[in-house]
Amino acid sequence: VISPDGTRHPCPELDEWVGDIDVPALEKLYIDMACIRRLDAEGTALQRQGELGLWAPLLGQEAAQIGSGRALENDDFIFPSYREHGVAYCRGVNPHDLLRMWRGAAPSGWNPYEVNMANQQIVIGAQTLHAAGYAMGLKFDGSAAAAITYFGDGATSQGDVSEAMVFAASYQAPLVFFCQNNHWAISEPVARQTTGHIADRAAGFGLATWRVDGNDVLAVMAATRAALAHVRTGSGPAFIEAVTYRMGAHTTADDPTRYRDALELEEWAAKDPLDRVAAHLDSLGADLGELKKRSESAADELAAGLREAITTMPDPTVDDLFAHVYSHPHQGLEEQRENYSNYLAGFAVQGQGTK
Amino acid sequence: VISPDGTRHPCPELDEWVGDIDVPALEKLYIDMACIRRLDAEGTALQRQGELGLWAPLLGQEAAQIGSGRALENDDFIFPSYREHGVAYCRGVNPHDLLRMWRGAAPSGWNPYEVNMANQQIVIGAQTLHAAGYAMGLKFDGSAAAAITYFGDGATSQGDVSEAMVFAASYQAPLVFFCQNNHWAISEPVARQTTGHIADRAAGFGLATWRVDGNDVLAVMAATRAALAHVRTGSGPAFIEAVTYRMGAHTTADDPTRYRDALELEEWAAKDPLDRVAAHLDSLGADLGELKKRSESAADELAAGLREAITTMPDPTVDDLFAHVYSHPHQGLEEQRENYSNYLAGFAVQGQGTK
Amino acid sequence: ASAGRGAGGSSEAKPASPNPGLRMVDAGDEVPRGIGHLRATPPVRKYARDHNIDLGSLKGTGTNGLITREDVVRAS
Amino acid sequence: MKTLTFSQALNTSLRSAMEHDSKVVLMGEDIGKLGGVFRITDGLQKDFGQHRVIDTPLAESGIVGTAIGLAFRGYRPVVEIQFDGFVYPAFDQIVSQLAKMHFRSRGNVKLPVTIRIPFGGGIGSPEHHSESPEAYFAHTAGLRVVSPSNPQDAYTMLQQAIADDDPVIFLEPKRRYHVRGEVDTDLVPDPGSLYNAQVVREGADLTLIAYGPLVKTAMDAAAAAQDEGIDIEVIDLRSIEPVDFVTLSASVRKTGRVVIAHEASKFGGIGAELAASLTERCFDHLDHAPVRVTGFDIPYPPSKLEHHHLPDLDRILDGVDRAMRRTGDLLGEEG
Amino acid sequence: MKTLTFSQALNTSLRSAMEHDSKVVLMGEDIGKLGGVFRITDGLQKDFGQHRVIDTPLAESGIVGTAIGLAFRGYRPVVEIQFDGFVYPAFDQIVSQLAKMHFRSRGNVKLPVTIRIPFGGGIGSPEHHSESPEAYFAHTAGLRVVSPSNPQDAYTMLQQAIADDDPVIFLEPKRRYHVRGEVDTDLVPDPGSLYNAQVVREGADLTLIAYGPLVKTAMDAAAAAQDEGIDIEVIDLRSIEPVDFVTLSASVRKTGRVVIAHEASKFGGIGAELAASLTERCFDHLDHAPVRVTGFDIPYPPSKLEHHHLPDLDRILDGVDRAMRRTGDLLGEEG
Ligand SMILES: Cc1ncc(C[n+]2csc(CCOP(=O)(O)OP(=O)(O)O)c2C)c(N)n1
Ligand SMILES: Cc1ncc(C[n+]2csc(CCOP(=O)(O)OP(=O)(O)O)c2C)c(N)n1
Ligand SMILES: [Mg+2]
Ligand SMILES: [Mg+2]
Ligand SMILES: [Mg+2]
Repeated sequence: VISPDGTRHPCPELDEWVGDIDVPALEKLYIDMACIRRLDAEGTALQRQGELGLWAPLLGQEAAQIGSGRALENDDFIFPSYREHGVAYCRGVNPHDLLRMWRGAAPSGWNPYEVNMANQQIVIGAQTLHAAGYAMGLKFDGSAAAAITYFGDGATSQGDVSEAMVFAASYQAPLVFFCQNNHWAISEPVARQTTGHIADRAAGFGLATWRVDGNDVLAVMAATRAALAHVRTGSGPAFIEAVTYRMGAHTTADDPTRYRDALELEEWAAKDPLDRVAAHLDSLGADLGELKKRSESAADELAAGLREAITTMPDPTVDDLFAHVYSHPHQGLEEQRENYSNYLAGFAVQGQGTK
Repeated sequence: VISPDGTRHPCPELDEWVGDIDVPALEKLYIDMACIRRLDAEGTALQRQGELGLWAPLLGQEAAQIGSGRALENDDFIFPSYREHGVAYCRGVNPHDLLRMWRGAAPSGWNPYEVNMANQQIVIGAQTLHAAGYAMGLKFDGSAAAAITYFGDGATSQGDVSEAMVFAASYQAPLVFFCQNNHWAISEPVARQTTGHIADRAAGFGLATWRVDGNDVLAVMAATRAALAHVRTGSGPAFIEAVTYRMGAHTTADDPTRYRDALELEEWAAKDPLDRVAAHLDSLGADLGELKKRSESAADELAAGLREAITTMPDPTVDDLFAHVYSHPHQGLEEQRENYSNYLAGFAVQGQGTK
Repeated sequence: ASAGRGAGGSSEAKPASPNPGLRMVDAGDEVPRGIGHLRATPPVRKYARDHNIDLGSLKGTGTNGLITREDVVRAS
Repeated sequence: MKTLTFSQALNTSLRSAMEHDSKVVLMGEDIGKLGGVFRITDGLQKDFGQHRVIDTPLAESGIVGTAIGLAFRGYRPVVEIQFDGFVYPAFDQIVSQLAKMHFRSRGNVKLPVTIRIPFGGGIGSPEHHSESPEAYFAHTAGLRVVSPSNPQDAYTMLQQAIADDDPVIFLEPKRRYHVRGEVDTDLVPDPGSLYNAQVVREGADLTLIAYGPLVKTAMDAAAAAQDEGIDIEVIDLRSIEPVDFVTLSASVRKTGRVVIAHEASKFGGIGAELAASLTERCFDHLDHAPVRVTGFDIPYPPSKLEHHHLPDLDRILDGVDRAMRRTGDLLGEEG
Repeated sequence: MKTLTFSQALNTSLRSAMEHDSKVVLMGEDIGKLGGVFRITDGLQKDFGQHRVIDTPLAESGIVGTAIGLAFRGYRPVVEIQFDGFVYPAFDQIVSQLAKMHFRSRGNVKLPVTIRIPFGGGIGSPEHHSESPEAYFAHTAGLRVVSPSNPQDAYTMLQQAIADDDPVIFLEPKRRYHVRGEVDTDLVPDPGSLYNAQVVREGADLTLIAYGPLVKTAMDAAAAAQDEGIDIEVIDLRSIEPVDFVTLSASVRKTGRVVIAHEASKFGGIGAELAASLTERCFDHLDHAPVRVTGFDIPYPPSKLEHHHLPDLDRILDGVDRAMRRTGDLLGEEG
């Protein structure tokens, strides 16, 4: 829809879904993308400073995450992987909750039911089945809501993802599979996982499929809206392959120079999701200078919130160790908790402080 | 290629692969099918008589098993599920080895390396990955052989089967996936597993696919030969969906009247794989009476062999309990073996025989 | 009457019960009674066994009535 | 009070749970028209419809994974795994997802999923149809694991498991499906009692612990031992995780001797945990090391050999003799 | 003799195995160009090519399943599972296929597959990156399970595991990857020695058993206890299945006291088997019940809490004190 150089091309299939996106709306999408780019930069910086244990950068995938995240209704339910900070941001997840898990302060961030988004999923592909089951529930309930699940190109090899397509198709469940094909699964190129297009695989399972430029926020939004509309009619699940690129490392623990070409990176830098929107807005006569100012101040505010969250985030306590393993008391675990607190108390008594 | 009524229809894609099948060759295929139908009937009978613990009937799937089994070269390696008695028969597996597992006398039948066919696999879909790995090995070895794996329509839902397609495609391994779509997975119709054709799913994984009348022995043979030729060129794996029908129960423990329509059965009875070959041979002027005599005597011989095998099959001994858990001694297990034999000896000593 | 020793397996589903076995212990053997309620460590119990001392006849002097080796030695 | 078979008790229990809570849904392979290969769900799809009794595609990871998703949505899924040996494809979803979600979400997400597994041997089946996987699940924090041994418990414990907000692995001793017993379907048990062990026979000389398929065998062994003057207390463990050590320890302190029986392999089986924990808790009272009578450390053998593998009355009595010091200890006890 | 880190020792060991046997192939995610996320396979793809060092699709069941197929074809695959928590999708292939194939095929099919798993915690990682799954595998008949604790064993035991005709689960204590030690790469060990435990410190008062990541901690604890006058014998288990009970029992009969340490959860962990078996074997010699010092029965906690969960020197010494009866026993010992 929008080329890397900012020109807009007619695309009948997608255009109708973003007819409402006028200049102010597009500017909002730009600001969103700028914000999550900043969020991402902060995440990496905080990790470098030792404030976070790990961070999974989304740099380059802003259009895929904002385009889809902003296409969702509030009561649609999201089952993400670990890289969807941008989608969480769309959900209004607060800075505390965004960072908690990455800091190692808790096993997860937000309360899924407050934002209609499940916690991060690290086990590749596992969440797609949860999404399929949730969507089956939506169908049984006669709900108008949909479910969407995010995963990567690498994930498509996992049996669970295939099984999720089987289940969703079998029950014609209102679920959108959203694959961010960012070309890499850590060090493995997407060609290791598939010889053809990922979207074609989904078609073989009977899903309605879209393959879109994942760096084009409008194309992604259009495809997501189309797919959501499709699944809401009860005509079965849909699949979106958003072709994008992971510009950063896999995580802050990764060194991509070991396995990928600088040239490839350059090539994709030229397809930047923000630049093209700016160029397009420019061509429409929008005030770019003002837009950048607005987006910077929004990003600054977000960044300040993140920093503040980190400095005020309490460390977890021993109580957190034993809490929530079960939803009601468990005899063996109660014993262990008591034994361990007696043990710790032994140190305190001897004036050595707590462990 | 051959319709249910025995007329032969031109099918350019398949015909070229069975140009060599003249009347005597077709007669041989008929005899093969008659033999495994008898083998199957004997299996069911032996189970009813308490000689076997269980039997999985292949009735109705004779063409799928003979057509594919007879298309293989000796050094092609087979990874079957549990219903491929007909394929094992093609491999020359002897009666003892065919029945041993079903009798509960041993965990498996034959020596896989003597017949180039792995043992029966009960865990649905698991063998397809072994086949993919074996085929990767063939490729690494530069071997001219291929691998083939058999599984059912139900199995296509298992993650392992999808992963096997991913691996086979990723390494362009010489593997043929042979799916006998017999319309049922115990009580579940194939529609529970997929909304479209099974073969289409495989195409989505980048496999060359064939969807053939699985009750037409020539069509199956042609497709299998074509698929084998395809994979031998190194151009990646292939998938055959042989559309057939399970005329009998899932196993002798199953009661299909609980879940399926007599009408459906009748419909498929009219598409019998043997009848159509007989009708076709008839139309070619073959001596049907003589053929039926020959096939009956071959089947009688096979049946006699099976009965003889059952009556002469020794029961396993306590030694078999502990043998082959590991390939070399294991301290803990040796202890258990010795303790147990001492325990058993305690009974014997007092003159009442062994346990 | 209960199923005797070796009267067959416990699995009803089993097609054929194993051949009946026999007692490996003479039914006439005297059965040691449960003495778990007494507290003593295994080596002390062994010592008492080896010296034919009935732990039940002793009063433990250890913590919570634990019968110590000294208690047994005193009794022997 | 009705007389029901074990499987009828389960069927009645499912029906009652479904009547009382419209969020209870059943999922599994062949559980609909067929009523499951063991007929435990017989007639339920007819009465509750396809959205309450859900025939699933043939993929166990998919079944458990979608059950988790349904629970996310507020459902209370009861999953049937067709046979014990087919639960392993779902292992990741059970161990990394089902077991950990409550902890992961800091208590926000409850997954009241019950996984019913017909388990254990003794029915003459081929490979993968006679597994005893309880130790895998019991070692996994976040799961609760129970196994009824009689029709009444089958009925009651299944109700309790379904009502429990935590995931419960519900192990059904398939070779006991046909046994009949009195079942009081009006019994309203204390919810916590699901995790209680039960002294099913009092005795003074030795504590014999079993669960699921072997409780009956244990009772038979106790009766046989009585003829020889050995007074055995039999405990039906009922809950494998958590274990009711209050009941167990009280018995072992009284008797000073313990024999533990299960079908699963010995090495790393539940018997190891029971033996180790009871030794920790009752050390000074023990007159002999806890004795384990179990399946061997082998893959489940072909059916013509399974009677050797499964602890039976004789092997349990042999263990009793060792615990009573009436016969020598096993080889290896000097090694 | 070279000084190598634990990970270099593994790398060198793989290289040497590949040089000696052209059928040895490596498989796993990111093991090629990247050399694996822990760089254990660093440089090997460059030197041996893509058919010997195989980057696989992202699917663990697929990896193990195809490794089985390659072994069927005569290969000797060494699989890397990227992190402990990602082995569960392969559980079915490991437990129902890899472990049972030799038995199933009546000895006809050997599957000399080695599954390398960086395991355990202490590296500040998020969920699923610090699991200790050894009990699952050790309970599974047909598998052998080992874990080296130092660079020399890393080198030697990996060679032996690869040479073994049985499937071996090879657990690498990832938090020890960076430690350095002397490695004799010319050492030609007796193949059977892979399954021997090793007394790494002699002592008279108490036997302390550890493996993999905790052997170092155990040694530190022994040194600290020495200062308090307690003379501890430390045993590096090395092989978790089979267990070298000859070595263990001899020590326990000598000392009469045993403490077992592991990171995995307590309930149903390897400590239970060791405690139960040693009680069976050494009952009359025990002055105290075997004491287990382990991770709690919780999912692996977030990294800011992992120091609580992981047995450290203090917690091991606390266990020692209990075994020596210098402090009271734990709660639950009356319950
Ligand atoms: C089951 C499982 N196996 C392995 C891993 C380790 N791992 C983490 S991310 C990753 C690559 C994922 O690639 P992709 O699906 O393309 O997502 P991306 O990271 O590119 O967003 C791997 C192998 C994991 N988390 N889970
Ligand atoms: C992993 C696994 N789950 C369940 C089963 C139980 N089971 C045995 S056969 C079968 C149906 C298989 O159907 P299909 O793949 O179509 O093969 P068919 O029996 O029709 O030849 C099922 C569910 C199994 N053997 N393995
Ligand atoms: Mg799977
Ligand atoms: Mg990716
Ligand atoms: Mg079928």
